[in-house]
Formats: sequence, C-alpha cells, structure tokens
Amino acid sequence: MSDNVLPFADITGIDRATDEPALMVDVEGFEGPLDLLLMLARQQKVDLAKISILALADQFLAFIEAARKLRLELAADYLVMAAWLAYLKSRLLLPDLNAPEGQSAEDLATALAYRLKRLEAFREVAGKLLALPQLSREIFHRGNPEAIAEIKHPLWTATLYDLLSAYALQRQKKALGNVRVPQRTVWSLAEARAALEKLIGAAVDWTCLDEYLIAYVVEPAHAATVMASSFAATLEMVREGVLDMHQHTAFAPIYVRKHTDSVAAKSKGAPAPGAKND
Amino acid sequence: MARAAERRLIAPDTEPEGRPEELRLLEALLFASAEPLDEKTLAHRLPAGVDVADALKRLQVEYATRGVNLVRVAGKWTFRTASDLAWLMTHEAVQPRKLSRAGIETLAVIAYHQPVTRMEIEEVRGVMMSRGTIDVLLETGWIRPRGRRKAPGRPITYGTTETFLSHFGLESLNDLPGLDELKGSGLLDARLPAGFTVPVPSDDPALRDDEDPLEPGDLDFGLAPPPERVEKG
Amino acid sequence: MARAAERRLIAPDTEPEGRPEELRLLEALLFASAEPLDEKTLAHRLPAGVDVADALKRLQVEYATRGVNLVRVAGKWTFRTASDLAWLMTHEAVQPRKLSRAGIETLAVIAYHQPVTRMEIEEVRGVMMSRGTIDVLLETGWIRPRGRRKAPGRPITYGTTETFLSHFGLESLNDLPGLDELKGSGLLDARLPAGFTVPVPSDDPALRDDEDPLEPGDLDFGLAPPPERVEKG
Repeated sequence: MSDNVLPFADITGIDRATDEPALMVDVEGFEGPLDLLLMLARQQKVDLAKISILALADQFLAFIEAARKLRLELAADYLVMAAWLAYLKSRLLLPDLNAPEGQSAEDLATALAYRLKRLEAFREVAGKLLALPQLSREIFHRGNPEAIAEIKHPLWTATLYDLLSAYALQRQKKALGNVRVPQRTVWSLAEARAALEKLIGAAVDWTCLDEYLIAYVVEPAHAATVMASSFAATLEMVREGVLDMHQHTAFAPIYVRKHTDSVAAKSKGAPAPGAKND
Repeated sequence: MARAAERRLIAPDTEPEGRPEELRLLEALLFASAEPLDEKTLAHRLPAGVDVADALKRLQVEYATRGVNLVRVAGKWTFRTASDLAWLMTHEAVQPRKLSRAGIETLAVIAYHQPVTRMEIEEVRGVMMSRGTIDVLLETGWIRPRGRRKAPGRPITYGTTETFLSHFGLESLNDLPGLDELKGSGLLDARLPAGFTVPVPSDDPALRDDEDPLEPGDLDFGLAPPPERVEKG
Repeated sequence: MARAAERRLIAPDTEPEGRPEELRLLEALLFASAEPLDEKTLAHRLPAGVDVADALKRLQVEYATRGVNLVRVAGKWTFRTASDLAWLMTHEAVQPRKLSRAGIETLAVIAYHQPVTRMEIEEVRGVMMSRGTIDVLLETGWIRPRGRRKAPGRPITYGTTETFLSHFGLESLNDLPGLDELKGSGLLDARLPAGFTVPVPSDDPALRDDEDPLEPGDLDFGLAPPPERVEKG
C-alpha cells in the first residue's frame, strides 16, 4: 500500500498481502489503516485515551472520500476500516436501543482507542529496542577467537538387534542365493603384462607362450581368463616393440621372445610384428 | 571460597600475584570464545570447587572500567567492548541489514508479545503482513517459529532467539526496554480491559499450554531458519 | 607522556579510575580486531598524541599475570591465552559413533564364528573386507586377536571380549540366539536350506587345538601394522 514511499522498505519488507492487487494509492507512507488513524489521532493533539473517536472516524472517512474522488484505488483494508468506522459512527450517533447484545458503541470506541494506544506503544518500544547498542555495530565480541581444540573420543554404539539382524541377513543372503555367480578371477591386462615382462626379460630365445602362462594358472578354471589377458598384453607389447611373437599355423602354439635390435636385424622377416602370420 | 571472598575484601587489584587462579582461567576461557558461555559450561571446564558465579561477578567488577567488559547476555557470559567506545570501533562495525519499518515493528511485537501468531501481529499493527516480513526476520536469526497455537487453523507461534538477546546485549527478555511501562499500561494484554494477570513475554523454550510442538515440515519454508539456528524447543 | 609514566610508577592497578583512557581504547581495539595490529595501525586509530608504544608496554605489563596476555607476534600486537593455560583450551568430548554396516556385519560374524580368521570372515560374508574394518572393531574394544591359526600363513584368529558382552547386555556368548531363536524372531527366513547351521559360539579364552598363542609383536598394533595386514604373511 505504501511501499513506494517508504525509504527503507526493501522489496521483501513490503507489507502487502500477496493476494492484494498491486499498489494503488499513495497513502503517504502509512503502514495500513490503523497507522493512518494513529496519525489522524495525533493531529487531535490530545491523549489517545481522550480521543474523540467520532471526530477520528470523520477524518478517516473524509480521507477515504478524497481518495475516491481522485479515483485512486485503495487497499482493501482501508476500505474495511472505513466501513467499520462508518458503522461505529452511526452507532455512536444513533444509539439503538434495540442494538444486538454484546459490545456497545462505546465499547467499540474504547477498543479502537486501545488499539491505537497499543500500536503507538509498540512503535515506541521498537524504537527503543533498535536504539540499543547492537553487536557488531556499537559493541564487539572477540575478533579473533581462539579455537578450543576438540579432542573427540569416539564412543561406539550398536545394538544387539543391529548385530543379530546383520548376522541373520548375511547368512541368509548367502544360503538363499541360489543363483550365485561366483566371483571370477580375472587377470587384468596390467597384471598379465607385468608377469610377462618379468619372464621375457629372462628369455631371449623363442618360447611358447603357453609355457609362460601355465605357470600362472593355479586352477584350471582360470586358464581361459589368463590366456586371454596375457594374449592381449602380448599383442600390446609387440606393438610397443618390446616383444616379438610367432605362430606357425592357426591354433598352433604361439612363440614369443624379447625384442632386441640385434635379433630383429638378424632374423629379419621371420615374425612380423603384431601378427599371427607365417 | 571463604578465602577468596576475604581476599576480595582486602584489595582486588593491588596484588596481581594474589589474584585467584580461577579468575585467570575464566578470563582465558571467556576471551578465547566469541560466543557467550553459560555458567554450567564454565564450571565444567574449571577445577572442581570453584564458585563460578562468584568468580564471574568479581571478574565483571574488575573489567567494568576497562575497554572490554564482561557482560551477561541471554543468561550467558561474554567479553564485549565497552559500549561507550563505539566511536573507536567504526573500522570493525559492519553495516547491519536495514530492517523495514514493517520488519522493525513486527520484531517488536514478537519480542514483547511472544509467543505470538501472525494474526496477532497483524492485529496489533492493524495491517496484513507479507510473508517477506517474517522471512527477513527469520533470516536475521532473531526470531524462530516455536510451536503451533492450539486454535483453529493451528497457526504457528513465533518467539525470539538467544541470538536476539545476544545481538541486543540483553540478559533476558525482562531487560527489554520499556517493558515495564508496556506491562503497566496493560497494553500487552490482547483482551480488553487489561486483565487481572499481566501477560509477560516469554522465550522459555518450553511450550505454553496453548501451544503444540512444530511438525517436521513446519521449518521447511523458503528462506526459513536453517535447523541449527532453531534452538531446541 | 610524563604523566602517564609517573602514574605507572605509583601504582598501576590501585586506581582503576585513574587508568589512562588510551589503555581502554587499546584494549578494545586489540580485543575486537580479527588479526594482530601493528603500532602504526593502532596509532592511526587512536587519538593523536597517544604514545602507542608506551601504552602497549603498560598494557602488556597489566595483562602479564592474567589469563590473557598481550603478546607481540611478527611485530604486531594481539591478545592471546596465557601459554600455561593451553590445557584449558582443549576440550575432550565423547562422541557417540555408529558402527558402519560392514563393521556390524563383521562383528556379527566374529561373534558367532569365533575364533575366526579374516579369510573365514570374508568367506561367511561373501565379500572382501576393507582394511579399516578390523581396525575399527579393535578400537571399539569389542574384539581381540586371540591367537594364530595353525595353518599356512598362520593367520590371526579373532574373538569377542568381555566389553562386547557388557555393551550388548549379554551375560555370556551362550545368550546369543541360536538357529531356532533367530528363526522364531523372524530374523532368519524359515525356508532356509537343510543343513543350514548357526554355530554355537564360544569365547573361551583357552586356545583351541588349532590355535597357537600370539607372538609378542602381535599386540603392538597401536598405529603400527594393522593385524590383518600381518595376516597375509
């Protein structure tokens, strides 16, 4: 309602219900109808307790009328307040003997005066509160606090239930897992290669690859993987010129030897690098 | 302890060597920490048998005239620069976030009227409140949602935090400026006329009879308080 | 300057009111600063005419016997906790920590299958064990290396301790539920294959026939080689 004139209201601090239409009238920086009423009351320059509610209602209604003549759209709560004050005024002026039970017009007027007084009182204490010396503004704490070294002693916790369920779950998982794929022992290329390099380093003459490999095949089940990995490693090493390899015919044993320049020079044309030819 | 009291009577400052060791220990602990420490924590860290409350009072007297004072905020103890030296400390001063007028008033209503619901704040201020106002205050860490009022709609109740007391250098809510006048005038009572019991603001984390605890989701709104800022309640 | 020096000679502490204002100012500046300040900076912040060097020295003397001292670090001044109070600046805290899933599973296997080697644990669990798992369990005090299996590699055998029993509220290992009880409580599936057994555990400290005593070096696992690493030998 009055956001555009509040110098210190930032966007998030604007008081407006989200469902209200955007701002309509410049009510001169008032924080709502009660605030406007308070200002009008202040203009009467009397104790709020002795304020003439009737006069106040007139002033407020006049203000609203003026705004309407200017075709200014007023926030809903101003209009609600205006309606309420018009009602209050009529009851104050024409005491209705058949008025409904409950609060009299005087009670309503007193209630309004009370609300004005309360708003003013909160304004005042808000000012006092903000005037207090504030931390990091007027007073300061230690700028360079010294850390208190925390020595943590872990206290391990676990419950018997944790323990038992962990046990049962593990055992059960294993016992019931009828389609268990046993973990395959797979040689990595690097492993095979390292093993080969170690061996080839010792053998200068043509040697059968199978011979090398068999030494590593602890279990027959591992023969295939070891063979595959080692062969791949061998090809890699041939490509790098570390090794020469040689196979007479398809499915024949594969021979390898350490590649040296002298050997390569002598046996030129024998095993072509990187191929299972000859 | 009797000995210490006696010593104090003789001369607090003339014999620095005779100064009880506990004052040194307290000094060290309180100087080291940027955060206020409560007496229980201090007692825990000091040798058994030290009258912490008494030692703190002595230390407070010793430092009363210094550039650094021992003060009590939110029931805890901390050293802070003397408030009359604000002019000197401009270099350290940080520009605090400027609260809007709505924010300031809302903070005051929460501080003096807590625990209080949004509707009650609106009632006092006579204006609908945008969500942003509460969000900004939550962001400062000065207020927290503390429960839900046992009333139709179960609105959230708000109260102030320890950070609030610490920021404004208040020992407790009783030190709120102008609180007595406000109480005396009956303006803290929402009902008319001023009731027999004078309501007082309370930031006691214990919920009141008309409050329910917050539910898990209650703290998940937008900018709202990071959990660690929400005091245990 | 002369006046200040004179005053110091008389009695530095007996007249707190007579304490020169510059000491208060220095106190506040040094206290609030996030880093040590050099004399030039201090002089710049203090009113003109203050002999900063002299004031700092006086302040240093004043604080020399206190729990906080004014010290000079790399030519700059700062307050620091007295060095003899370093002990006060450590805080020993007990921190409850939950055992990891791997930890609790390994512990369970040790409890039921003890005395058991690392390899046997891995076999029951069907997974390789990370190096730290046994370390953590040893740290809990719930398991202990009890001997070495008479087998190739002489692996260490593990068993549970009395601490284990007391933590889990067991009077003896016999209180660990057996197959039927585990089934009855629903922890074990009733459809387990025939021949599925749960061992009857025993933490009898007497070594079994297939165990050798530990050797002197085996228990030196402070920071030293974790036992399971030794086991590979």
